[in-house]
Amino acid sequence: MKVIVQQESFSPGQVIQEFQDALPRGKHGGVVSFVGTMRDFNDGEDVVSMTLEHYPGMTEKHIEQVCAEAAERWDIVDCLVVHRYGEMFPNDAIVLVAVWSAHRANAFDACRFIINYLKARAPFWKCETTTTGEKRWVEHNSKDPKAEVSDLEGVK
Amino acid sequence: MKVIVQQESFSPGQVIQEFQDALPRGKHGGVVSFVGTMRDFNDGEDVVSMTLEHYPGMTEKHIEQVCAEAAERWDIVDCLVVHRYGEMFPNDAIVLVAVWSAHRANAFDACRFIINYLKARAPFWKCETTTTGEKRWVEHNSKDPKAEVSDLEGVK
Amino acid sequence: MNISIRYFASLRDRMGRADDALELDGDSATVSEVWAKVTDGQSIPDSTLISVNMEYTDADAVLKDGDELAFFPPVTGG
Amino acid sequence: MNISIRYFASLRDRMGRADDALELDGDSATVSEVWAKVTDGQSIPDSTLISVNMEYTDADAVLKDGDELAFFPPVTGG
Repeated sequence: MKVIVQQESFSPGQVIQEFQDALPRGKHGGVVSFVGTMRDFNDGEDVVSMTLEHYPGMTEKHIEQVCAEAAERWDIVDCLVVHRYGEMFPNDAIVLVAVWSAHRANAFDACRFIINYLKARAPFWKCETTTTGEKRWVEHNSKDPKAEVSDLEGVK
Repeated sequence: MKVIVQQESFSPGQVIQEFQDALPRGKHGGVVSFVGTMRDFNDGEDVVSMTLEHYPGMTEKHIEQVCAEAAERWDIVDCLVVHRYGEMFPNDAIVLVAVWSAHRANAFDACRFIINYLKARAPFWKCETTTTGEKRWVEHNSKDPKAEVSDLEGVK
Repeated sequence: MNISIRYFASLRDRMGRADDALELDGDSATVSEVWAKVTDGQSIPDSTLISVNMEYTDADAVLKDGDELAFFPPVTGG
Repeated sequence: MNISIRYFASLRDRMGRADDALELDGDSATVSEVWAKVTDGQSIPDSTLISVNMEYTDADAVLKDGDELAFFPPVTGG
């Protein structure tokens, strides 16, 4: 289990491959991953950059808790989470969650659980800069908070 | 929607990135992917290589049907499937399913649906070569066929 | 009428060949009849999958001139 | 007793500062009491999240000497 919170940009495919190369051979049959990408518009306005603030220490701690909870609920081989903070630009990868398991159903369930609970619990805050130079805090992750909640319940 | 059945090895991360770079910008918030990897043992014996036979034409057709069905059921932006045939070696990626969507719940559901139905329907047959040189056809994809079936039902 | 037949994987190994080209009298035949023809009267083994023109079908399906019929074991891709 | 307080994101902007160090009389205080102290008697705005020593908690939680308290808006990571 590895949780990385970093400022630098990263290549999801490369990070997954490197982690996988270090896993014990032959135990997993596959990997399910989710990669969240920065969009270039939100609420109808063009966004030129985004700054992600976090709470150093608490952020890592809560992502690790979510991963540990996933590992308790599902039989998985390993999991990896990378999450950026600081300034980023459209099409940058913001977050990666990857789960390896012997049976893919467990990897799907655990990956979905981790990204859902990470979004609900890990202390990160997005601040967007629009083309007019305005900076604004993103108040909610989803325009449809009910959809998020039902998605969370779906994996409980 | 793109379905590639090829003999050559491929790097899942690179293929995903290239496909994503060509997508219309800003429409998707993330990508869910499944990568199935060749193991180096099966049924208690070491496997040195594997040859995947397929039915050219029918294989592509059925993967495309599964993708089209997923796109009908869930609101997704795009999907990509790469599946190898021919000879491959431990740790090689055998199959990649990647689904982009605005809301991640749809990407998770569609990705899971595609890999489950691909495994159930697409005409591929695995033949393993063990360390003793013996070649043997893999008779079933899972040691627990019931688990596969219930997983299929789960996404219906 | 003419039917082409393909065998895959372990079933091809058992048949000892990858395909057959069959010329049949009359203008229709079922999959079962064709299988009996190419195996000297045997019935189709359990769990054999059947396709006609690359779509799954069953042993009762009726074939027409020019069809591509295929027999194969359970698929194990992915 | 001594309590350190941290503010994040839009809440930090509203407070006009990122942290406070508070020295309180007595050996316990609730989160609500501390908030009232740093905001001249206001109550905690709706939807504000609270953590003590990096674990989520609520406004009734009792603080002890050396605790790190934090206030922040709903999280928007991922």
